[in-house]
Amino acid sequence: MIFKDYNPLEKKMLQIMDETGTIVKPELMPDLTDDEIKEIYRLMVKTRETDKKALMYQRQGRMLTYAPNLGQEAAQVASAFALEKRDWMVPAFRELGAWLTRGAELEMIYLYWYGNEFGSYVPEDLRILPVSVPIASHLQHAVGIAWAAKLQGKDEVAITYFGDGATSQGDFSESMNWAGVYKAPTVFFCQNNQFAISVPRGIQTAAETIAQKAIAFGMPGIQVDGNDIFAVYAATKEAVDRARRGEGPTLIEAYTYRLGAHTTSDDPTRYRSNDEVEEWSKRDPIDRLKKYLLSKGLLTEEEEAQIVEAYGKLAEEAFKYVEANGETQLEDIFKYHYKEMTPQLVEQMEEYKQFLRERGEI
Amino acid sequence: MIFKDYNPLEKKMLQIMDETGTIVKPELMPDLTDDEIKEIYRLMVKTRETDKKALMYQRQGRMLTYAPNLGQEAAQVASAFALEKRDWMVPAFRELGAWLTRGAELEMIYLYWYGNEFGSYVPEDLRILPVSVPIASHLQHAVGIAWAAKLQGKDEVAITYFGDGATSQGDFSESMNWAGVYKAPTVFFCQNNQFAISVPRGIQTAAETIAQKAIAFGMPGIQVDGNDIFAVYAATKEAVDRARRGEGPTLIEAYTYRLGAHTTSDDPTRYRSNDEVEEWSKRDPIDRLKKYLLSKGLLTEEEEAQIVEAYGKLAEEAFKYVEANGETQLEDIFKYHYKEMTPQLVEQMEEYKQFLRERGEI
Amino acid sequence: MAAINLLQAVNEALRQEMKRDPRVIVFGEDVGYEGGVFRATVDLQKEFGKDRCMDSPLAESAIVGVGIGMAINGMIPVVEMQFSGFSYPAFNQIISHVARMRNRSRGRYTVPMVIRMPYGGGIRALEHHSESPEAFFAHIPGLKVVMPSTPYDTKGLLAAAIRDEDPVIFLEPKRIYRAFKQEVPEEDYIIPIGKAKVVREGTDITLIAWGAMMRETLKAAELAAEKGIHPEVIDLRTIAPIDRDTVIASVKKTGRAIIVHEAPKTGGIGGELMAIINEKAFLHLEAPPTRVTGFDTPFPLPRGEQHYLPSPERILVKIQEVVNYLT
Amino acid sequence: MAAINLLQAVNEALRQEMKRDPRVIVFGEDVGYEGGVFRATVDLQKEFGKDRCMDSPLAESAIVGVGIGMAINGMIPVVEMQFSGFSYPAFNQIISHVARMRNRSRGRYTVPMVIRMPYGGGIRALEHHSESPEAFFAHIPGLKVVMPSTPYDTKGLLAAAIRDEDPVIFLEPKRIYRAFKQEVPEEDYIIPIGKAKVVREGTDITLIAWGAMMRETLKAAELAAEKGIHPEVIDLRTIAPIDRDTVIASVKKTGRAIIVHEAPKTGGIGGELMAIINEKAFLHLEAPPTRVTGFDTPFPLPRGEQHYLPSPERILVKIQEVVNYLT
Ligand SMILES: Cc1ncc(C[n+]2csc(CCOP(=O)(O)OP(=O)(O)O)c2C)c(N)n1
Ligand SMILES: Cc1ncc(C[n+]2csc(CCOP(=O)(O)OP(=O)(O)O)c2C)c(N)n1
Ligand SMILES: [Mg+2]
Ligand SMILES: [Mg+2]
Repeated sequence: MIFKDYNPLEKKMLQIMDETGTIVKPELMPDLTDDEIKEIYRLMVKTRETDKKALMYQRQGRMLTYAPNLGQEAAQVASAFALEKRDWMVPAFRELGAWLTRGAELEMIYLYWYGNEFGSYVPEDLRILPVSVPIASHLQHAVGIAWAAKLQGKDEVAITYFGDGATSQGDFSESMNWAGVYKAPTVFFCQNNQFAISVPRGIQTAAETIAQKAIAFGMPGIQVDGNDIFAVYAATKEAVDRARRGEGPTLIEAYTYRLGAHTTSDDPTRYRSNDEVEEWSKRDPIDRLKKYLLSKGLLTEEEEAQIVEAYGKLAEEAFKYVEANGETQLEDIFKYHYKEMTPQLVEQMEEYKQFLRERGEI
Repeated sequence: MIFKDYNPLEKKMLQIMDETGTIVKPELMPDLTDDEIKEIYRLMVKTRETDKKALMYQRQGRMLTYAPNLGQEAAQVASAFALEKRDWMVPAFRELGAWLTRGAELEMIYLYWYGNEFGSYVPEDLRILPVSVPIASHLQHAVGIAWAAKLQGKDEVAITYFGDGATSQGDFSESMNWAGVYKAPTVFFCQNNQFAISVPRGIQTAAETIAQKAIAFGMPGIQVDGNDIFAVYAATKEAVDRARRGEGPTLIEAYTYRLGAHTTSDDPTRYRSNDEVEEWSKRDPIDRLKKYLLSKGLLTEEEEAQIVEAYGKLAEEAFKYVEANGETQLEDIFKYHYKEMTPQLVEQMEEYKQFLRERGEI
Repeated sequence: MAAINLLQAVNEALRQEMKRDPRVIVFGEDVGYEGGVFRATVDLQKEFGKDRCMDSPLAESAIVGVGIGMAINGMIPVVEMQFSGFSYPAFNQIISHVARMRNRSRGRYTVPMVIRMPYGGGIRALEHHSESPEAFFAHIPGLKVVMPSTPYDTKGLLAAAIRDEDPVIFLEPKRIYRAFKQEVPEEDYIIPIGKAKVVREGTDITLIAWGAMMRETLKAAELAAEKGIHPEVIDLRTIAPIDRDTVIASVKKTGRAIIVHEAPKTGGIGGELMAIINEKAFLHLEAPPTRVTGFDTPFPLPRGEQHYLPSPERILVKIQEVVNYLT
Repeated sequence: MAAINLLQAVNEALRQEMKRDPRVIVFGEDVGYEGGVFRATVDLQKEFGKDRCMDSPLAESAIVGVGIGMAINGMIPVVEMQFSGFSYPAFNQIISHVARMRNRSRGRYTVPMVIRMPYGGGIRALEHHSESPEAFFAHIPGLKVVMPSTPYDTKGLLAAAIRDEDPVIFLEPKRIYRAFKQEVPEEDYIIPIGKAKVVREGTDITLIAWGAMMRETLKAAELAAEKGIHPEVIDLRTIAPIDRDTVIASVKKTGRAIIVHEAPKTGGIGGELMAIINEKAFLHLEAPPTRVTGFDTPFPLPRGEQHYLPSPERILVKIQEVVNYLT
């Protein structure tokens, strides 16, 4: 229903809660209990606090490169919240919030950014693919997962996350197109955070919205206020439901902003103004939800402080674990390429171990 | 103007002359003199006759693989006719009509299909790129040519030809998207001939039209009756003019049908019905224009017969030349990879020549 | 046992594996309704339905990329690149994901997928239709690369590839798709990946080839035999990982080696084999290992291709050169 | 003469060539306004304007493909792949068009283009950021492949690449972008493509390396010298076409050779060099040429990368092995 009323060509963007935390479209308010809304809030705070800690560890030289989430918590948490456990998530690399929402352990996530492949060893009961670095390439995998589910009669939907920059890649179009043809139950979730590293959204495409790209592939597309959990959730839920009903894929553009750096290697002051960043800070997705919760009496300032503190502690514990257990074991470099190591790999590993042994290093 | 009135999302297809050769939209009739219309007719007949001969030579085992044009003459000739000499054409592999319209010699074209690289040695005064086989990859080149023209302040437009199948490739979207961003003066001319080898248009995309894909890239798109030279010419001319004025690229979908085989290696009876082919034969683009010309007194049956015969002869002469001159010279295999041959290539060539010399073969 | 050609062997292996395992699914450009431009998948859609064998949109990166997702979600995709020269748009998916998903996820996600592609020249085809890209794939850790040369091997190797839990690039010698027939068991069987085969025993020199070049190489061996030189001929069958044991055992015996391939010389698998021979059998060498290959040029259009492809005669000249080295 | 690092040398060569020739144009992801994620193109947009140095949409196939068109229409595009591991989406454009346009059109259309990319490991980076793909490009006829190892060479080789009328893949050793400075002439100069350089003379063994591995190799040579072994060290500089003369002359002198590269062993350039040495200097060999390389695995994430990269110590052990071969 929403999709019909929010045609991107008419420049309509779905917003349910405005920047003051006021519900401006009560008739579109999704079916979320107060507990669920509170849970979304908690996950957003968890995302923010653990994100902050990761940045801090990185600055201390203890974590490696890291891609911060600041500002995108609503887009990630509220969208992932619309999935069922049996559904699949196919992330890019900036989806801490979505990972946490789906139940991933912080240890694993930190381990990845710490620089150890075991950080991508997703437990069997979680349907999340590893971080995917080559931009837009993973969208194809989401379509394959979704299509395979459909062909096997499994009731599973795949959601895939990507940025505004990703929409310029051939793989974006190929995968959307394929999903359209075969009605693969896929949700294409674009976090338009206005930048691909230093390149502003206007250089990625002449289309006025990213949502309208859906038209090229015969599927619905919608632009939503990416800092409004209700808009994000409502659109994602509708897309997931459509997919589940066999009606095919949807493109969602979550209009948001990356408040932090692209990654810890990046200095955003080089390419954008503080004014712009401040402007967007005022639309902070967590502040907005907090205002809503406060006004509804669902949260107090003290409770907030407690939540923040608890997640800070959690992050510290998790990182402590990672620092204690994060070194790569030599054999692991060789062991996982094939079901069984090839003779070449065995030889290379043995030769290298021999080298280390002779030097007394193992 | 036309683009505004023919929104593909409203399922509007531009037709100016209907199947009986009657002008149904006189107000949109393009500015073509009778002589020019006649010239278009001649080029279409030239295309058909030389296409037929190529097929015949192929069946006799004298020509190699060949990709026939039958049914697509209007789309090709009328679109290429809208270009100026200084403009560029970036073809796929089924553009005999467009090549001839731009003034390419039949000898060169036949030489290509005869299997000799010199068939792609386009004379300096023609701005046509060689046949490009990897589907959709050449669209990127058209954008580069157009953008370079713009950056250098040269008044040149690039048109690129491709099929319905090509629209599924990443390169299609990437190039359209880029052209949109940098307003490269490019005309994307899709001959939707309903098939990509055996795969029908419906499996390429869920979009109802190919024209609407333009929306994803922030440019106008229009669907035209590809068997109506006036519709094709009018839309292409408008697109070329727009590009020239600096207003950016356009996507044109010429709705047509491949009446022949995909290539001479293909047997289309395997995947489509004779009824469908017959249905489309009735919309033959040459017949249609002929009716128009006859009704206007611009052509007689005798004159037509003469034209047909003359082009048949031309084809015979051209092929005679090719058969006499078409063998690849050994050194040419090595000579053109680099400005100067690498020592490796010199050695390989010399070693091979030595081999031939010892056997008395050279 | 029926006599079938190499193309029929492909078709038979696909059919038997689809029957054996419902997870096996076949797709690619034109492979569904039409049964493939070479007819390798003919009748599979009829037999197994549109959900087991289907036409894809024209997009190689998607064919592979979507296949990855399907593999992760429980299926065994056997996809076709219409020609190996059209696999390059899928290169990123192959190198960045097909080959790495298992390692990236430390075994949590695997890609038991087969990417079939007709390869090689000699069929008087248009540009890009005659490529031999095995060296690219062999340099990508995480893949296996298989190139059969006979109907019998094709059937057994393709079945093995489909059952393999790792991704396999399966390069089919299109030039000999229909060149000859061979008795092939009707029941299914496996030829292990990673094992080369000595197809002709000899003592004087080792010839190593694969795929379509086996015929040229075997002919060259015969010509040599007529001249009193007795080559041992190895069909490599698997290009990655290379069966070094078989190669080395033979070279240790003969002391001489020639590698034959269609691909351009520089950076081809010939160099890798020469390196392996150096590393493992240097002291047995009586002459430098060498190679007969395509030139360092793209494959010429048909009016030039006869020059490009290694011929039995070119191989023979090289055999004589190597055998007469320093004598 | 000012002392500059390798990254500054890239920037300086770009600036001087852009000044010299108005046809030179620079683009890629983030190269415009920001000046590149490594700052290789910094200030070029400021100096030459938005029409000479610009940001592209995020699409490598387009960056290369559009570049081809620009080259055909009179410009000299110097494009950047942000990391060599992200060049794979452009693989089809590179192999099918960049490398072939001249040959396809028998010289009518040429692609005088440079594709720059930072390559290699050792920078504690995320997946795909540490690749050494030179072997792929070297196996593509029609390309030249250049890999500099010093600021001085970088400036001269990049200028040569830009002036070259053929396409050049220019792989920059990002690990040493800022590792050291070197006196480099302020005026422009050229170092010819296709010429290797003997950077250390020696008699006992030839070490061949390029790019970032030069430092490890030179250190290994020093360590060896301390032990009384005197390696000759060659900086290959151009990977395609390989300067066989310099390599062969050295090996003929020393009788021994080791090739060092970061890329996976199988199918790497090491094998090709070993093959060349066999074909051209076999009788001079006192031991089999061999190689010290990355493993046949993708580049590990940072907590494992120290194991992967050839180190001076690993090279030294191999030197001793080769020098002591059979003695
Ligand atoms: C194929 C490829 N090219 C380049 C890169 C380098 N890179 C990493 S992130 C990025 C920008 C991505 O922008 P966007 O898709 O908007 O996502 P965001 O970073 O904003 O979340 C680039 C260019 C890459 N990872 N993959
Ligand atoms: C990258 C690539 N993949 C596959 C092919 C094989 N192929 C040649 S033509 C063709 C179909 C093209 O269909 P379309 O774009 O509609 O053009 P048409 O043949 O109808 O003119 C295919 C799949 C190719 N040439 N390039
Ligand atoms: Mg972004
Ligand atoms: Mg078509």
